[in-house]
Amino acid sequence: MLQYILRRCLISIPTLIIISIVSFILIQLPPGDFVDAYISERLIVDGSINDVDALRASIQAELGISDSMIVNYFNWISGFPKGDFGYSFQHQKPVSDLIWGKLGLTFLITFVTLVFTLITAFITGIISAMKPYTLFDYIVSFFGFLGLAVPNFLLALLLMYLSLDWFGTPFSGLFSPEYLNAPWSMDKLWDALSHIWIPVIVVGTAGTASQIRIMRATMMDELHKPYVDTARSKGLPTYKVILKYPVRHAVTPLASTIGWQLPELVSGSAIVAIVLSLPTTGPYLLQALQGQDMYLAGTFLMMLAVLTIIGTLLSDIILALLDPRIRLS
Amino acid sequence: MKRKLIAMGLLMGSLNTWAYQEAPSLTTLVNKGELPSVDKRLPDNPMVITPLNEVGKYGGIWRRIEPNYQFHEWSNEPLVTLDDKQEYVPNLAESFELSADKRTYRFTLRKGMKWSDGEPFDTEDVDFWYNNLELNSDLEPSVKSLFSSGGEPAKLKIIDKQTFELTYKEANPNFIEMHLRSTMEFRLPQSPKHYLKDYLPGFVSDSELEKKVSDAGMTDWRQLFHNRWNTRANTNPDLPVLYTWVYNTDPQELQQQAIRNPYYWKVDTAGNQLPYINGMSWPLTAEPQVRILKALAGEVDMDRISKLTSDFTALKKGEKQGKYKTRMMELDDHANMLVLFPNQDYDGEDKEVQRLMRSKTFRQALSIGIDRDTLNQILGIGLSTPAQSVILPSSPGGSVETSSAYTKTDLAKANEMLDALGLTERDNEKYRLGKDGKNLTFLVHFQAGRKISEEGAILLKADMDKLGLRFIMRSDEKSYFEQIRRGGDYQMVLHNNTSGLNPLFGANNYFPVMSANNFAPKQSAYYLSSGQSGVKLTPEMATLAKYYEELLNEADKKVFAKKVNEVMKLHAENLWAIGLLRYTASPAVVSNRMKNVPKKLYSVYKSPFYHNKEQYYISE
Amino acid sequence: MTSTNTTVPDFSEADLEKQQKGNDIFYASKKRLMWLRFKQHKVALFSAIMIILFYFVAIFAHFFSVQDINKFSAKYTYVSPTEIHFVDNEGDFTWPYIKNITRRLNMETLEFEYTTGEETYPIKLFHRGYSYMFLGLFESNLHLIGVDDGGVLFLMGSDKLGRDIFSKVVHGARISLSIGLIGVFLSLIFGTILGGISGFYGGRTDTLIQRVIEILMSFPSIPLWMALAASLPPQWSPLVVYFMITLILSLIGWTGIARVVRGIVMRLKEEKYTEAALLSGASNFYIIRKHLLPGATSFIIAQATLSIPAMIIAETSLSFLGIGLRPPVVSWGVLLQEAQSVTVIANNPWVLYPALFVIAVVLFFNFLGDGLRDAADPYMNRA
Amino acid sequence: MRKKLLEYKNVAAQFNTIEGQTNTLNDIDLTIYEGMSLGIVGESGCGKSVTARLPIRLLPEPMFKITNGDVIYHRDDKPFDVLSVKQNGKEINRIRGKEISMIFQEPMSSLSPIHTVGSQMRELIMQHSDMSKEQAKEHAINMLERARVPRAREVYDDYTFQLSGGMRQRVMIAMGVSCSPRLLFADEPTTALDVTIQAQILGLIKDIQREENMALVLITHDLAVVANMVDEIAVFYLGYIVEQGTTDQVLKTPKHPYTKALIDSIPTLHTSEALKPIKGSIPDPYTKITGCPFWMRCDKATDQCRQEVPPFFSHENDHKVRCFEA
Amino acid sequence: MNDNTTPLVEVEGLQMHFSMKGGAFSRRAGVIKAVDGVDFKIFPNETFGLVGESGCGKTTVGRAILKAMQPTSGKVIYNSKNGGKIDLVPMTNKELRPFRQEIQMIFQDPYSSLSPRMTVQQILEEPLRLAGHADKEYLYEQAKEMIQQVGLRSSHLMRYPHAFSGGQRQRIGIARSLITRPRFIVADEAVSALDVSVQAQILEILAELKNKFNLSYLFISHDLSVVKYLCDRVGVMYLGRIVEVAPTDILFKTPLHPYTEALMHAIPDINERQIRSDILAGEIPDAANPPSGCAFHNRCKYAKDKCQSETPKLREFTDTFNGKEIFRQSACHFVEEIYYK
Repeated sequence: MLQYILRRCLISIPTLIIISIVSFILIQLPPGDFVDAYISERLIVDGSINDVDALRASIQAELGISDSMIVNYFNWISGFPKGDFGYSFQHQKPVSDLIWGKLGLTFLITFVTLVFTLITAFITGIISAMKPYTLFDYIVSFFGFLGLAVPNFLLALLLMYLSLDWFGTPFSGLFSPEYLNAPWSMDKLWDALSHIWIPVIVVGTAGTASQIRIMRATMMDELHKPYVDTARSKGLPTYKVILKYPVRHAVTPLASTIGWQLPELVSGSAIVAIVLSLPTTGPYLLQALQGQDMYLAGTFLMMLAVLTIIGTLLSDIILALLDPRIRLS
Repeated sequence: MKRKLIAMGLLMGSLNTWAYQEAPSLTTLVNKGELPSVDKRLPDNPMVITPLNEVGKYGGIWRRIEPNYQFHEWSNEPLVTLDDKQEYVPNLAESFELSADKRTYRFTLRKGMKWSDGEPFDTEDVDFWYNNLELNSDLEPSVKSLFSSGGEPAKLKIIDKQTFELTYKEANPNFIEMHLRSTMEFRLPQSPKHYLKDYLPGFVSDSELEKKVSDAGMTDWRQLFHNRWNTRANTNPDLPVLYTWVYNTDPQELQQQAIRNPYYWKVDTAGNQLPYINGMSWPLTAEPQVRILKALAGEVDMDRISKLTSDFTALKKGEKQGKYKTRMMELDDHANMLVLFPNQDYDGEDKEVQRLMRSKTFRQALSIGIDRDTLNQILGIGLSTPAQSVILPSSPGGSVETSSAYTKTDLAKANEMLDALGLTERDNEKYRLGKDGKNLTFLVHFQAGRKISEEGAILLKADMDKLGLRFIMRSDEKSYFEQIRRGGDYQMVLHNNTSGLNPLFGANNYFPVMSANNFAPKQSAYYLSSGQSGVKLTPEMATLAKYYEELLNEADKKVFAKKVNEVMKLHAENLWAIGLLRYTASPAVVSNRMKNVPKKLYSVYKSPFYHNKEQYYISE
Repeated sequence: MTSTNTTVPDFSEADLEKQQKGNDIFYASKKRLMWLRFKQHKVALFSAIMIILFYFVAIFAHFFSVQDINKFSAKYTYVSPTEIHFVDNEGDFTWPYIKNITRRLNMETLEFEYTTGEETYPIKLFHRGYSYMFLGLFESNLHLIGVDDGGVLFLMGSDKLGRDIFSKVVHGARISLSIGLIGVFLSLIFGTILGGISGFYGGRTDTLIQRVIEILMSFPSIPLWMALAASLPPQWSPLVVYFMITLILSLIGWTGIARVVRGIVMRLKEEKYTEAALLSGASNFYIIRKHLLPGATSFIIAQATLSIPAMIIAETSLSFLGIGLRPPVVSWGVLLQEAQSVTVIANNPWVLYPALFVIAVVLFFNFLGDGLRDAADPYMNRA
Repeated sequence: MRKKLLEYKNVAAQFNTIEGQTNTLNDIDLTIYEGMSLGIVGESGCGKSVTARLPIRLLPEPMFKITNGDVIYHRDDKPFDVLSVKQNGKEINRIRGKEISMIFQEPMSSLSPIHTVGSQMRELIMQHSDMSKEQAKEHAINMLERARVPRAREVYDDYTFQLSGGMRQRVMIAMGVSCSPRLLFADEPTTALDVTIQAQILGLIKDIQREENMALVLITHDLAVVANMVDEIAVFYLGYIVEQGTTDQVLKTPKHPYTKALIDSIPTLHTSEALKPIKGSIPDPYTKITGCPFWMRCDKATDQCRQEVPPFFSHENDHKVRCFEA
Repeated sequence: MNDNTTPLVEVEGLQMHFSMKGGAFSRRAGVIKAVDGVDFKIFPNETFGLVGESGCGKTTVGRAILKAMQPTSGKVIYNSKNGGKIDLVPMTNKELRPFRQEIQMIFQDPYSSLSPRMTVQQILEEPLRLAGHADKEYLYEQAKEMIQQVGLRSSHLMRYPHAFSGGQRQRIGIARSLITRPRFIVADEAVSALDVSVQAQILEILAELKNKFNLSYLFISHDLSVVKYLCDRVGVMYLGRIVEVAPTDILFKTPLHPYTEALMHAIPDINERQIRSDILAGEIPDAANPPSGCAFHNRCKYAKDKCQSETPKLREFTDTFNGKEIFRQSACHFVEEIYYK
């Protein structure tokens, strides 16, 4: 098992390198760079600057970047083993000082959403499959599809407006004012969890629908598997039969969705975070991309990809734990 | 009765026998011995502010919503400021004098003034700021226009601890107003020598500095220095300043805040050390929609909420629930929110486009072909004014005639003028063909995401369709839009005019002398680089440039106004820039608990700030 | 009773066939079977009809729109949906008509308020309104409905520039629906080719392609889109940007299709009839053309149908973030971007109508795809 | 007098699916006595598996519908109508596994691959007894050993996919008899196995039946298998029992044309007669057939055969045949 | 050109090894010798049966001869119609194409072997089209004739496979394999998936067509009784090797290998009432890890020490049967001791 995990990690390394290259090229694609944008702004404020080249050279020297994308890339990537992800031009800080908090919150939202969608899908999927083509089943699938159909950002916007209408305060942010700048503690975590439901609902809707469908479909399949008949023929009560066999089997495909669900959730939380002003990676990434803050944007992209790779890894490990065939064969 | 006494006391203030009062929170600190007494903190001659309505009460936090990066802008303390009547009022400097040749400014600082950490502020700081920072080519490769004239930087002369002189090569009567309006450029109030010298080569050893840089996870000493100096954003809560409130949060915190400067150097007429309000807080980021929602929920005490006039209605409707009043905040300096700039320097393939754009008749025809009333109704909900791209009529040299020239829609006349230019033939889509018989297309760039431009572009295109002119409206990402403007090869841009009060502030709007000029970018480059690059000035542009030089050195206000008027007349007749609409005000909210707030609110940007924000107070 | 001759007659068959008569399922082709099965899925059938209707309206957008979307009117900014009257002043039912409206600015709230006048305008079918080029072929001014000059018909209200939102929705459908189609078409091409190669050849090729898919899938799509969209050369015209956005969407979208195709190809390759053809001397190309592709088509179509709504949502999301399409291009995403303001939701909620269309289309596509997927393999229960 | 254990009384049942209705069982009249061994023989779709699943209600109701008849289980001499109770209710569960147990065709899919052998055996034992977990384990291992599973203690903790097909079927058998049922249904227990393993498994089933003195119903399509295994044989065709009698009666003196044809069409190792295939094929299950189910393939069919279903005549020594001719 | 004494197909030293990759969690790797040196000959108009339990490699042999798999080593010499003797093993797919119509296959699964998307006519015409025939009339005539040959009617040509029962589908499969008039057919478990009554029908058809079209079959089956009915000669395989080859009649009368003997005893018979479960103990060993020496020694009741250490060779024996002299082969060390006592 340990060997398997190690090997999976090793396989991820070339993937990560390619991801880092792709991320870097992507953020470098737009014409111009941060220096250009900065100079433009300086020129608007003070139109009398005539030696633009000198200004550019000076800023480049300060930021430690060169015209060559390759040089910049190697400067950036060589710092990774040391935990140095380069320098954020916009924030005038090392990238490593900036990202962890946001990634942590992104992870929190993603994780809670994942748990939420899995639990919802698990329960409703079982009931739907046990009572297919009933009112409950239809309602579940209708709301599931609806969740799939309503764009996340719209839902976020509406919920934000409605929360003002209903509770007199708009939903935004993840914390109550008293915890905003407080250091992390159990109370703050609890506070965050009590605020997290809107983003979780918004991000979770789309994923839940497809997961319910997966759970329901596999449950329906599994319900007709011969081993369920075997279990029934033993005289076990229905709930024992269902929980021990079809449910246990249907959990595996559900767990395997974690792998591809994660990137979706991270995406979803990005766009929702932008609408809801959540202090997660989404808005910062957008800002960094638009401001061509290349090391920051690149590191964010990279870290999100790493997050999803870790997710896939975890999902594989969970699968192996759930299914002895993977574990032992 | 009591107020009278206070007023009498004020007269004796200069005698230094006054006993000042301070905020209760500071008294606690004083009693604990952590802070010197208020008398020792204030300068010998603190600036006395007359509260707008009444003497206020200490306490409270001013909840704001403006984005973080503007902290420096709305906190800045100029040397001298202007009051409502545009008269000079001392500020950092107790007094100033301009020499007869208009070249030398002599400022006298207040004696005994201190930075927010208690260290004294005097000409040593000024010297450091000017010679070691502003003129440091490592930090600023070219000298800011604020500090240069005739191509040379002004010279700083320190007279004594409180007095210094700034001498320009040529007459430069506008420094005061310029430094008022270029708040981002005037950084003396955040340049304490005793703090910043630790991060500057020459003051510390290279090895020591190198260690500091690498400890901070950076690679270049300038990264660290700019970080310490809060150059591009609030990155350093430790930087001593001369501001009313001192930024004191970690820059990554979600809720940002600033607390009172215990050494703030202003008092009210009752001898209370200002400010009344304990501090400010604002979110690190706030999406436009969140700003409105927060305002509606009464979670903003006072701030501009939106740039869109149309958001007024929603805010107005929520006044009762949110316990605030909706006000219009004026952007007094902004002349025109929409200006169409035909590029006089366009030298691309389409010579017909070039010919037409250089034709005064064509530009006039365009101008009277635009339905500004409709624009006003839609973009400014009828509150704006159709106007050419000239300074406000109320400003020195401004006039209604210049402002309203060629703004009345006359389609028949416009068509007549276009026909006269030879644009008589039309294609099968009813668009005019060029005189050469070829398709005629004008490409107009505008900045993506700028709502006014996006909506204006649609409306403008419809107007041009009516004239039979094929306009292609191209929305460009901000940075690329700037690049296009700098390149100078575009046909037209749709943008704004940022100078409504004085043509010298934002001279690019009127004179081909600076970068970011939209109607003659290449000639501007030529002027700016003294002929090194760009295109030689045409006679009419040369005339404008000459006016610019004269105005720079003109100290006589009347002559100044007369010359400005002549320039504006040239613009109104030639329409190098075709103005569409004046700026309208932005909706802002003022909480019912905010007191001493003036009736008329100005935007922070390039204007004399919130009026005496230190005398606002909060009363539940 | 021993049958020694080579033909063993199924002589019970004549009798059996009598009973099977009319049961044309025995002669039904695969496609027909799919159709028979699909027909049973009523919701999917309804969705299919609605989707066809949507595309039909989108193609003839000008005919179905009430007003020229390039025509704006200062007199009619943010007009709420026009009230259509069916009862005249005497209280009798009559041909639907509308009343004229006039505007007034409330100086207190700076809000435009509209009051209904007394003039009436009947709603006309096949009305002669603004003129347009019919599919770029000839000029026409025929519209499905309209009212005479003087009256204004805003079925879904008007926007800030006084344009008819209904007409904008109709025009926006062109872009939004075609982005889905073109994007999925491109995804199909990439996905089918790469998935097909991956499944057919297996081995290292398969590993390589799977690796690429894995990498693409481990990027969260929205950040990736943000990066890609931000990297579009800004000098490109809106039309090119539109195609590039589509291309970007499909660059990420193909992975799902590739996986499906790969799975099917691998399965079909193992089918004995494929092997039979191979053992009869069929070339790889023949196998792919005759057995693999036809076998995979129905699954691919079902998968593609399920991918279209994702593309439509993606377009709206990107446009919403301001990194996709931009005004003056009219797409549903752009329309929603105009509706993203709280002020608008509070004061002019009808601007949100385009959202209903997005939701409806996505719902219909999902139901359709579901139905197609179920119908794709009528043999599933038999095997 | 033999004691009745399970009685099918004129049972008729259908499947209602989207494609149509199938008459799965028609007029099934069958009695199983204590300790007897019965072979149910028939080709695919003849209803033999449904018959086995019926007494413990292991059918997908309501898609599966009993239209006529009763199934009576005789417990403590009290007849119990299994059709009268809830499908997965307590009453049925008391019988399932404890009194009537089943061995299924595919040992691969009939055992859950992700649960250990022990886990699947223990739950059955603990369901029907008061044994503790430890006791149940010991009992299960004991049963495995009786099913001649080598290394039973290790196999107890194995997953089923780690076992060979024969071993899995041994586990199934051990599980099936672990509560000492009175009746064991073995539904094609050896179809998926190799001949040599088949012989072992059949031998095992027979041995265990004898040792436990339980009734055995062996369901198979292979006449040769039942020939060696059971006392009585019932031949199914299209949901009907067409012939029933002792093994000798059915195999040596078959009376129904179908039985005869079936015997003739089986290639055997020890005789060298030519094959005589039955003509035609089994009709589609959705086909409605009037008259004798076999008339279409029968050489001797008369008009009567085409119109009437022959009754289930009882001949000498309880040899029952459903044919007008017999 | 061909007479009945020149072999049509000669398999010499055929080997098929699979390298085994370790699974996700195990690093176990090795070589499975699925077929480990198999030799036999098939003569014109002969049915050669290949029997054995699952995993013995019989299907792999069939697929290797058809070149559906590339053998690891060995020769498959085919005496072609026009080209004389050729070795199929080194030939590429393209080179094989001309011979494809001479060698055909009948599959086990009547469901998966017919494309659900083609009508019966299209299915039957496909091999002809691939062989280069394009004339529609001709194709139709051929399809019509062949469908009648297998006992179906020409009206069936218009139907899709899903309209047929398993037996009918198998007939279509047979028709497809015969339409190019092959000389050699590999039938892999061609009747195992069918019901007993249908199985007999198909066996009949196979037997009849063999004579009619002068075919040779390689008939692969696990069912000795079916093999006995159809085949002229039988080869018995165990763990990748042939352990015994003999003409059918004599094989079933007097087997010369303990495994054949055990197999025969294990098959239940209507006429026999004794289950012989004691005949063969234990299970088939893992092919990846076969026993040393004679692979059968651990289940063989006659096994001696030599069997553990030495791998027996396939040896020729001469026997008399019905007065004729017959050649047969067995791979047992102790044939003489056990069977010729």
